[in-house]
Amino acid sequence: MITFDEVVKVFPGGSAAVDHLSMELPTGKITVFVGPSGCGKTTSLRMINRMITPTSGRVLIDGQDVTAQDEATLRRGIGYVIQHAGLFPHRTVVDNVATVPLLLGSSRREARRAALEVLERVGLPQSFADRYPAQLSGGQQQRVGVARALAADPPVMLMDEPFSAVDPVVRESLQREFLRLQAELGKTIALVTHDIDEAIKLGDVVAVFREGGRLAQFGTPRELLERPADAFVGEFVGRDRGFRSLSFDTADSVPVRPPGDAAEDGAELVLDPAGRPLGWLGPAVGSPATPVPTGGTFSSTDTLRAVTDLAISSPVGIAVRVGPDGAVDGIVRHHDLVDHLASRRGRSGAERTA
Amino acid sequence: MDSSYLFDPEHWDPGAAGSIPQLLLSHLGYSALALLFGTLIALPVGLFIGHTGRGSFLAINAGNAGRSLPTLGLLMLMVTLLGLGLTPVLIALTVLVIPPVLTSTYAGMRSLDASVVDAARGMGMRPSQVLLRVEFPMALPVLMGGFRSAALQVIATATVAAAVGLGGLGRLLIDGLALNDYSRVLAGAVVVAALAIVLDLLLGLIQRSIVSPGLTGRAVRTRRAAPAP
Amino acid sequence: MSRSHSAGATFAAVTALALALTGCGADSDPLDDSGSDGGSSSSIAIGSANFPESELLAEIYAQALEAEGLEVERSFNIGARELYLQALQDGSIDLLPEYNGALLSALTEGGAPEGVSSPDDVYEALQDVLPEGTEVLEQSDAEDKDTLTVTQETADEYGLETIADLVPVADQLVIGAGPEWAERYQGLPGLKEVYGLEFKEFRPLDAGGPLTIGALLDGTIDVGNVFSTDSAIKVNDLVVLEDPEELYLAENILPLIRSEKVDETVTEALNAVSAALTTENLTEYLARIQVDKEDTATVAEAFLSDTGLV
Amino acid sequence: MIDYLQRNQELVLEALGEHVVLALLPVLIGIVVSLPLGYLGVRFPRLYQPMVNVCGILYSIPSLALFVILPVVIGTKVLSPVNIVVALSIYTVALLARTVADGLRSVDRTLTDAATAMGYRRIRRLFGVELPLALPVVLAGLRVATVSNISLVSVGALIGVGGLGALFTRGFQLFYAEPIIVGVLLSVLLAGIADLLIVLVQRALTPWARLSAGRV
Repeated sequence: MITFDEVVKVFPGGSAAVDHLSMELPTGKITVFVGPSGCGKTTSLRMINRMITPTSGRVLIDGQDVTAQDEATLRRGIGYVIQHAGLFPHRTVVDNVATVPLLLGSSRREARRAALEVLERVGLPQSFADRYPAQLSGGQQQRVGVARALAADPPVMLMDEPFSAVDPVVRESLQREFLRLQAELGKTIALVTHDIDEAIKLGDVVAVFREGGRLAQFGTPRELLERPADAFVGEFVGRDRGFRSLSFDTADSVPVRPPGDAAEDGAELVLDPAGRPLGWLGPAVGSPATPVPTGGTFSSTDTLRAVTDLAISSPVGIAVRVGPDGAVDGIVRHHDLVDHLASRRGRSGAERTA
Repeated sequence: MDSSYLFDPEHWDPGAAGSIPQLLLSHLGYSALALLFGTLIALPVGLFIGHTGRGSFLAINAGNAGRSLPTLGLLMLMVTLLGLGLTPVLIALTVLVIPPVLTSTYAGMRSLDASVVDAARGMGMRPSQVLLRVEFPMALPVLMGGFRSAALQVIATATVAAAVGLGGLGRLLIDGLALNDYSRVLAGAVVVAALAIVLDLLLGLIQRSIVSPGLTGRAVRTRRAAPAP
Repeated sequence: MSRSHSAGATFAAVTALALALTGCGADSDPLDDSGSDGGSSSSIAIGSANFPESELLAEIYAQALEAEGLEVERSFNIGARELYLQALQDGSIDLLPEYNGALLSALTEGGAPEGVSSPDDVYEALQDVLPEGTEVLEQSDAEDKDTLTVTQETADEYGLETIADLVPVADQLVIGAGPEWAERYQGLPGLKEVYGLEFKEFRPLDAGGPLTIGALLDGTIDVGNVFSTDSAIKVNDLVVLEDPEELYLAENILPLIRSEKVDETVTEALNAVSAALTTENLTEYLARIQVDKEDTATVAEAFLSDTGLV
Repeated sequence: MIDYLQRNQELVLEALGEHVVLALLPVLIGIVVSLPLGYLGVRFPRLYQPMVNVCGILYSIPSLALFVILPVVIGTKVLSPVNIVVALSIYTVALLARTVADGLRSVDRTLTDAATAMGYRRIRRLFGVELPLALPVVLAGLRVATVSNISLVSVGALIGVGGLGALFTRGFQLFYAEPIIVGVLLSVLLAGIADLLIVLVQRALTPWARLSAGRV
């Protein structure tokens, strides 16, 4: 657990960068610091490994003040990942990753073995080990950056905008990879981003910062989306937060009807011999000669957001559910979905008052 | 250290033969001529190579090759081959000027943003217009850097003229040496170093006035310094 | 093996190579001047002034001493007398060829004492003024005087035969010599005191070297300080002005040496050289260097073998 | 010229050997002195500008003057080669100290920051990260210093210690071009070889630098 206790940081000649910050980052979880630029989130992150010293207040890791330790020793026990990865251009990939084990006194051979293992873990082939960073793509460099932070197996990791320098497609895959790794490793992670979507996607807990280095809200992504603490957080989280909060429920509670009920809407679902959907026919789609594609299907493990999206984008306003074998096992009409969402809202309102 | 020679007013009488002002003047004369000839040779060549990209190997290596020529040897060789007088000194010093000016002209031209040159051509400028109105002004900061270092080098090196019987501030060094008069040698060293510093400051001012503020960042700074409306 | 490790190895190898390079040529290691440090070593450091004759004489001394099995170091081309005398006194060099009259003038305030002019007078007078810790060995018959020299045309134009003839025309003439002439007694101050000569201009050039000869020939200067043994006099048909007032004393060549280096072997070897040297043979061998561009060491070797010294 | 070389082989080789030592020893001394100086200029940014100015002044002192004045300042003997070595070391430092500082300053802040965050202490970071990354800049400066030193040594011939410069004064006194040509050519050749060696060292020490040149 990482504890911020009334932490204040005032830079020389400037206003407060961090203003009486108190929070606890849970062990084994990802805590995301998010907020507009200049709100003190990076400053707060860098106070954890003493890259910045607080003006007042304390930062504790597992109850121990970070200032109690020698700073270099402290930092060797904390993984650090930054934007653009910050790889050493003069060292090969494997030597980059072996950096901290070597600092910790491992032999060269051990450090390199550890490095090769962790490279494999982040999904980089052995053949990359002897390349120089300049020979890698941005996404690959970022993976090496993560590998370098993990090499000495630190319990705590700090990540400063780790995925913001790569293009959206690569970012998506890096984020997925990162969550998979975290599920395996269970590190205590503090991650800074300015991207609220990334915060909601990656964070177990999110700390929203506001200008002047004050904490606006500290809670789970769901709490943030459904119950923003104030107008600032609501604005920051965005207007479609209601829709995005649907990601937190799965589709298994949605009322499903048999496929034949589509006739009520003037549509007929055409199936192939294996029972997989081919498309829609009937007056609802203008009675074409060939079936109009459904535009996608969902299964009961998908999110409520996915179902809603399907229903809205379907040519007939109906989402199609399939079983594990891909055969259609039911449909969701959008009227039914709206009713379901309304009743869900009532439930979460009750939870709030409870 | 004895600085009596330097501060003896007798040695500063501009009318007296061999006085410091006279030596200073001839020193400046040799240096200025060498800089003029060197630049007249190196600048067009550098612009041509930079503009066309042909012969870049020459321009890149001219710097170190030029530095490796021992000026004293070159000078003595020229005197041996051509006889006494100003010509051998000017040749040796001009050879000293060419490499830094050539290399920096080339480097200045190469450092240009290709898209700007492209835009200039796209707007319909002729090659000569591109060279004189776009490339040259933009290359000026780097070029001036090379010219300044050439000037410093020439000022310090023009002292060898005295080794072959000519004047200039080297006279103080050579005569001081022959007479075992350290005070005189010191005076020579101080005046040469001071001359180099003053000249560099002067060239710095000239550079400020001829290089567009848009290239130096001064414009940006002034704007930022102005209070917000 | 890792890349950075092998890079480190390369660096180490290069450093080692550089050190090896700087260590090579150990016998001429320029940083090892211990040989001349207060006579702690048996090696004798021989210096010379910066003109060919001085270098030739120094080389002859060097080879003569080497023939006796002594170790010598050569530190030639030092510069003018003012500079090399300091080098002798601070122990940088132990021995060099000198000219008795010029040395006497240099060591005596206001020029050589009155009435001293013959070689023996000069030698005698020299004993009283030599810097502490130095001495001169026997002097040779060979003489190389400072002279005032003009071209044949100048001599004809102004009717010049002696230095005294310069007096009425000096204010139209430019004189050239080594820079040290500006202050040395045997330079301009002596010319003014003894002959009342004041030239139009003094051009600092070199001590009877190529600058002076060149300037004399191309008319940059009218009167030049040339050494009497210089082959250029003969080659260019120059006129040496006589010195009736004997401003330029006897200039017999002799070895000036730090006393601590003097022993029987050294004395015998150098005295033998002095005995063999004459103005004629010196001029002849010097011409082999100046005119035929022979190497100094070769000419010195030839001198020693021709005179039967080695 | 070949003829001259054959007749004077020993003399020329000796001059060459002396030239190498007189030129390269100052380079080694210069490296050793400028590294800490350059580092100080970066570690204490207030020192940087004064350091650059002092270096500029030192560099504008004519070499001959420095050769002659040094004995008075440091108490060496007039003819001591130490004077040449010290003078050239001063020039080397004047050039390299600034280069080292500029090289270290050119290192991307995020990299030094990343190193600190991984737990590097200052000195280890300097040798492990900053210096290697500054190497291309530093070696470029070293090339300039080495080549200039090799050409400057010959000025020492005016006071009797000048390696190949002795061939210049000798040829000059006799009005004889051959030794001067030999001296100039050997000096240029020596500079060329030294320059090439440094380039080779640079290629061996900084394999990554060539890669990043192609990086956008």
